[in-house]
Amino acid sequence: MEEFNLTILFASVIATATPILLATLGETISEKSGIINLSLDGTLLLCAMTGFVISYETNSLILGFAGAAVVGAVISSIVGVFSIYLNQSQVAVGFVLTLMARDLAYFIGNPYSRIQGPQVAHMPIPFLEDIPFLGSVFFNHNFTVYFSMLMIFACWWYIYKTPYGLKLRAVGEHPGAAFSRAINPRKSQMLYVIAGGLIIGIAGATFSLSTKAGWGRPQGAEGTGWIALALVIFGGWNPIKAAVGAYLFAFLQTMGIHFQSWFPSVPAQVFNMAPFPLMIFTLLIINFFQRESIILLAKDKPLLKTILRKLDNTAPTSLGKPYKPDEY
Amino acid sequence: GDKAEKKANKDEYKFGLIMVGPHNDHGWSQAHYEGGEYVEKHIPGTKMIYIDKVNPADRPGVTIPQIVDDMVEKGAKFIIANSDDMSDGTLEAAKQHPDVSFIHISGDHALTGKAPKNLGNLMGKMEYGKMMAGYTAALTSKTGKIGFLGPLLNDETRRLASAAYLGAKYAWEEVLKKDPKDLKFEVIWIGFWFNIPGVTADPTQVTQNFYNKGCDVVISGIDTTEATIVADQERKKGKKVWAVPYDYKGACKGTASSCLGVPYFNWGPSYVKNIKAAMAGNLKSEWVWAGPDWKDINNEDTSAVGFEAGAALSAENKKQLDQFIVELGSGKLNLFKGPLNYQDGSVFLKKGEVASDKQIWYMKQLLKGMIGQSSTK
Amino acid sequence: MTIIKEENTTISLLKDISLTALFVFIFTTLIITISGAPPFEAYENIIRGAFGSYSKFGQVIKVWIPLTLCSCGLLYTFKINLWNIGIEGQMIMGAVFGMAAFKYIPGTCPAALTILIAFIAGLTGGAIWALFAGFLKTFGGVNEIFAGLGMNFVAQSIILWLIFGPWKREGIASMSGTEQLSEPLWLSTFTKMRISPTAIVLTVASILITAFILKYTKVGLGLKAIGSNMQSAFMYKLKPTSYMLLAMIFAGGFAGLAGTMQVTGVYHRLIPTISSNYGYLALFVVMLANYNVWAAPLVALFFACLNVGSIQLPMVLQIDSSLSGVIQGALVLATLGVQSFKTMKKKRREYNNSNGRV
Amino acid sequence: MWIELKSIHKHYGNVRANNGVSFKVNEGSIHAVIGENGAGKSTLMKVLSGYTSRTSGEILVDGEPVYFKSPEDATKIGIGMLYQDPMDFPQLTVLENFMLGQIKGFRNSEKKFKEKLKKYTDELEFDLSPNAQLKTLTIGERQQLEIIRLLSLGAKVIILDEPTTGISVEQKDKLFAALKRLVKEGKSVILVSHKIEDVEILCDKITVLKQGCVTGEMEKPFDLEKALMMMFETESKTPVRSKIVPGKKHIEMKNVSVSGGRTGLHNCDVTVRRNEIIGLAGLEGSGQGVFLRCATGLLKPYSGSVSLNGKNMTGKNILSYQKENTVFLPTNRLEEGLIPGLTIKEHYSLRQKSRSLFVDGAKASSDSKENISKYNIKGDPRTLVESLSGGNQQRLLLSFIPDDAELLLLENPTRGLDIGSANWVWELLQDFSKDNNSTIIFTSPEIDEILMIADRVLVFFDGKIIKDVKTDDTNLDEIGSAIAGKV
Ligand SMILES: Nc1ncnc2c1ncn2[C@@H]1O[C@H](COP(=O)(O)OP(=O)(O)OP(=O)(O)O)[C@@H](O)[C@H]1O
Ligand SMILES: Nc1ncnc2c1ncn2[C@@H]1O[C@H](COP(=O)(O)OP(=O)(O)OP(=O)(O)O)[C@@H](O)[C@H]1O
Ligand SMILES: [Mg+2]
Ligand SMILES: [Mg+2]
Repeated sequence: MEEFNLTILFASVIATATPILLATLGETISEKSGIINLSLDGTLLLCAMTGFVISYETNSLILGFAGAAVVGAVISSIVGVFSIYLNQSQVAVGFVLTLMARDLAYFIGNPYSRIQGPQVAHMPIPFLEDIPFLGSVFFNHNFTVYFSMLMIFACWWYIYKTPYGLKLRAVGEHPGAAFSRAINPRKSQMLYVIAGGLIIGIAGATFSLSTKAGWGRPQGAEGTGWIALALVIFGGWNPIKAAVGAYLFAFLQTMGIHFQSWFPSVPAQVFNMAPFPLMIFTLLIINFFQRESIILLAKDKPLLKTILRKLDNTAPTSLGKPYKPDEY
Repeated sequence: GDKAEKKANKDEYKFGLIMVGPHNDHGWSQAHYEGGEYVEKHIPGTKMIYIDKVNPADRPGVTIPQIVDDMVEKGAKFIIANSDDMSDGTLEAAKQHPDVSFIHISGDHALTGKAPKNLGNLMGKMEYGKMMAGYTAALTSKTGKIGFLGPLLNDETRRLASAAYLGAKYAWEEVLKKDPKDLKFEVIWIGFWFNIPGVTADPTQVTQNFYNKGCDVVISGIDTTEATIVADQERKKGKKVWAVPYDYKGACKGTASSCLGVPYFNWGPSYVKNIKAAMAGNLKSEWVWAGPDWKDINNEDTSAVGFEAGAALSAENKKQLDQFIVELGSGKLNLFKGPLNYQDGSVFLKKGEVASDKQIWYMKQLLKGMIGQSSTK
Repeated sequence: MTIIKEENTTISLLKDISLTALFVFIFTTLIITISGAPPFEAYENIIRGAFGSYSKFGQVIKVWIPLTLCSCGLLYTFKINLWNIGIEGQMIMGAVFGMAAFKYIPGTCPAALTILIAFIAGLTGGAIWALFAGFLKTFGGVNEIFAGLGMNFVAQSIILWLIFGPWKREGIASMSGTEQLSEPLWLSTFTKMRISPTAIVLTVASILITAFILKYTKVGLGLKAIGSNMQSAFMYKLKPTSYMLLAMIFAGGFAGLAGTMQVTGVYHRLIPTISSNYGYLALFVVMLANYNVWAAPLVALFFACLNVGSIQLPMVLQIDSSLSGVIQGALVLATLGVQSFKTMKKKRREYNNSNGRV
Repeated sequence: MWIELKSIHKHYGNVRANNGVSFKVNEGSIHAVIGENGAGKSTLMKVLSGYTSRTSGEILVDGEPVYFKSPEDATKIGIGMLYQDPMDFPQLTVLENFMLGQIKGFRNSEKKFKEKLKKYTDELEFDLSPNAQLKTLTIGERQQLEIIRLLSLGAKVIILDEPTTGISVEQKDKLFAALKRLVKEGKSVILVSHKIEDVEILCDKITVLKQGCVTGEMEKPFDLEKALMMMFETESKTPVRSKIVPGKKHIEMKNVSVSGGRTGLHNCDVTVRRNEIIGLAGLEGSGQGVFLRCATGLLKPYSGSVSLNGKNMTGKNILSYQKENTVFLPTNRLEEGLIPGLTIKEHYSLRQKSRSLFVDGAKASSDSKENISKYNIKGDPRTLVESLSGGNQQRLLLSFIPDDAELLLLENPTRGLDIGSANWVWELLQDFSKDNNSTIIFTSPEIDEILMIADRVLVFFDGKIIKDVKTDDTNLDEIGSAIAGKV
């Protein structure tokens, strides 16, 4: 019965990847400015809940998405304020928030669980959807999917092609030096953490209003945040590579169901774990290739050098390190 | 005022309901919850205490004996545990509280003799409901590909999946007279009664996968409503697909366009019977398998299981279904009748042999002709 | 002079605690009100749910045990400045190893001995799992947070695979777990509270051992030294790598012990969610206890009360029990906030003072 | 544009980095600010460039008082700074580094800036490729880029903080040529330096800082001896050098290259014999620190070999070196030697040799009391080390030298000690060396101290040993010019 329809397979990969892709992009922006927003997993859930509840109560999807985005921004701004202005460990605060936001979502969302609510409507793009193969894979979805695909390029363009993006990268690399160049590192870090939070919020609402429509405990979005965090690393803090990671993950996940019939002894959910060993492996590689001896070895070997450059997934230099202005 | 209230409380007969899922899951647990409400309505002076989401994912660290202790402290004299998952815990708690009556739903301690005197078992004969589900699915299906969204693997789930298959097979071969080879009935197990992210396979994705593979009807065997929600979404995309949810009479609500109908449990009457017996002090440790009231399977005061036809079921097929129900009820038609083989080819029922209750209850494999895992080897 | 200073710190500690509590109280009251439930009744129910009867308090102790064990483990890693987020996975692997012992030790072996071996196995399992993360950190340069997080998910997959695969019940594949242990392999319990004296003794011993090691041995001092300034370690012939691995072994060992305890003392089988999030919660506990060995069990007790008491919320008030998690999170967050404000104030004061002297 | 500083104070907690500094910088001149390490030069410049806010005092630009909240404000007025610690972005490209701080808005104006960059590089005869990643450039090239960037921002006063550390002689010449050209155009330059030679070639006026205060000013022509006096207060110390007969080979380095520090260490070939006392001279960060860390096993060479007492130690870790009775005392006491957060007693507990698992509290107490009195440390066993004064931290560190030490590697051992204490320390060390037949290798920023104590001097420049000479065969001038790269 396993006849494969590649069109359908890829289309469903694109569709399922949407929220995780958005979350990955949001986190990438935040981390690009140097702040690890570890609250991702809980924030996604809280935003999924907010999005659903608001849309349900107001019957407006737009308000739902907007509300979720605001909540995402609020949570990430807590991470921001604590780590940027109050000198607390980003990790500690993010971690506390991730558990707390999750519980808050369950608590507040309790009365809304398992009820039918509004959903984002299917919206094939006229003409484009008729292109063979590509049309069904890319242009036969709902708005959130198009939005997420757009966001990949928007983020990439913003980060690498605009002056603002240059400043963003500068802050993540060396906030002190950025300060000497007319950039206020604290303000921009705050700004980008919040911007990331907005996108994460939309990712959350995408879960409850489209990908896994509805609210409940569990919603189904649980754990996605951690995966997104892994994907940011896997993608080397580059939106396009991160997107590739997200799609790869969605592919693995979709395939997981087929794997059940191919490898009956392995439970399907084991395949959900794939990003984590990949993340650890990526980090090992990053570190390995930054070793002095390796760099020296590659010095006059152009091939090895290019490989190294391709694998070079260096994190923003000041990622996770608090920036302290030179005074108090 | 306070004292009077307390006094009134004292006269109340409290019974506790422990549910595995949310009490508003539009599925298994909600059916129980409404059964409890039915008791409150029909036996004056009874009061339900309930706790839902009792499973290790939702309430980590919480055990059945612990909850029972608490309910007994709150005055419960009768406890219903509604999941197969609670089997060990209920047994443990029943031994700890010999003066409280227990009903473990879907279990078999009373059948195997493990149960103490105060513990009984209750289940509905859902295999009939599932036959109807399979029957409508096959009648409606254009492609002949039917997906069964299975929960975890055990005797009960194998029994229900097989029953659905038998219903579908009957419709396909005997009613539609189509080629048996064209009927493809596949089961995928997610690992639990409902989705636990990261632990079970995701039912939303499994359902989508069914539809992507060309199935046009998905029969849900799990406690929650993902199948109908996905079916509805696919319909909005223009796909002609249907779903059959499970457990709860109101499960079709909101997804009318895709819902063919729902086989459901009606726990109220059985609860009333048991609690009344317990109040009178003559509840026995019995293993009860309550069937439908064939006169009217949807009679809420008499029938333990029913099938509520959905809006997406065509009038013509609905008529066929009614006919099918009549035949089942009259005993003219028995789908658990040989020759039937297990999936691995071994004989389940010899030609002409009719399965006993016990044979059906302890279903060791899926049936030949079904696609999917039979057991985890 | 020192005495005055100490008095001051006690008073200011009390001030901080009440300020934190006030924040959290206002916040949770607000949240409960938003959810439409009466806040004070909710609080009352939580308290009653934790202390209302022997069996309820026994339940609190049952939660307190793994929470405290994990906290003990985390004290070592925090001491050396490692964020052992992998504690959750370490607890899972402890449970898996413990269960393996129960499964494969023949029934002819005396129950007490089997249980002892299971505990040792669990401890080893947790420690091995922690060592993986430790090696990734020390030799692979992978941040312990990401290493630990990754290992958690891997552990989760392993336990799922076992429960759905090789260790499944006869004919059944359900996340509800493996076959139950035979009753002699359960930790025996006091009847009324249903808590196991063995478990309590082990936990109290763990606290005392941890306090002793951290306070009076070179290991404790070494952990503290490296945690405070790794760069100077060579002056004292301390090997940061070895100490980090040692801290991980301790953390994993205690977590593994907690995992086995859940198997033999609480669930009597292996379930996928055997760790019950206690590892993560223990991170909260230790942060809130300000990394103090004596405060940690108290905070753990408080958290256990919240966890157990909150089950009353759905039963009595029909609101979700996750309120306890919200309160716990808010507490830690508020504590961090109050701390920051204090250091900022102190710095400002110093700054002003030094200005004044110009 | 001329600038006047009036009574500038900058305090970091207890530290008074600048303690009332006043002087004036004329238009179209090159003004030098010199002083020893920690004199407060960088702090003052950061105040002037708006990077750091001042505690008190006034800055006048063309007679108008100004207040800078950030470097941006200073740039607007026309003050730009090249920082001592590189303030650029190694991961970004040359062009991106150039653009940062100049660009605004959404428009991608790479082309415009590429042209601008080219204009300036041509003008100053620099050679920078816009698309190269900055981390592939040398320190000198990175400085060139910074200077260009400042000019492009319209800087009229350019502050250079130690620009000549770590760059080659050609690059230095290029830099100086460029600076002279700029001054001709009417711009002013403030040059912060250790190197009196550089200052002599380039500058019109010198201000000397010491301990946060101005201790002297001087106009061309300079009396360098006097300037050095103002910097270091070289009072004559009692010469205590004792004649020692070198013994067997103690430590030997063959063609060793190590990375680390500002410059790393390149192709180092040295043999040190037992009983020798060797002084390492050189500007801070010229490779001496790396040499010591390599000799004690803290840094591992990527090429070459190290042997101790004839044993090959290449690639071994510090513990193996310690087994060979090597002791290293670093100069960053609180970062690399002591452990903030621990008390004096805990430090002695940590150093206990016994194999016992338990801390011997009584012994630690008596150890600390004994050493506190022997080394004259102002504190008690319960004092946290970070609250000791710098000098006392140094004494504590010195007290850690074990009795059986054979090879003492001391980085700036008298840093922060007054002269009396310094002499006392040297007496102690020399006695120790005599009694134990041990070798001492030490660094010092003060040539005098080296000439006074050491039997042999190694001069480091840009990560290389450029001079290796017996003290008897050399003099202050020779070493001084070697330090500046002239052999
Ligand atoms: N951010 C800071 N916080 C605390 N103290 C500081 C800070 N920056 C500098 N100091 C202290 O101020 C003093 C002056 O330092 P500064 O960097 O200005 O010296 P310098 O003259 O530039 O020395 P060098 O020649 O080594 O560069 C030193 O004692 C230093 O420790
Ligand atoms: N962080 C601190 N906490 C408490 N006390 C401190 C701290 N730093 C310095 N002190 C105290 O302040 C006083 C002055 O310290 P400082 O380091 O300025 O001394 P100093 O004059 O430089 O002495 P030395 O010549 O030994 O370096 C000392 O008594 C020291 O104990
Ligand atoms: Mg300086
Ligand atoms: Mg000092």
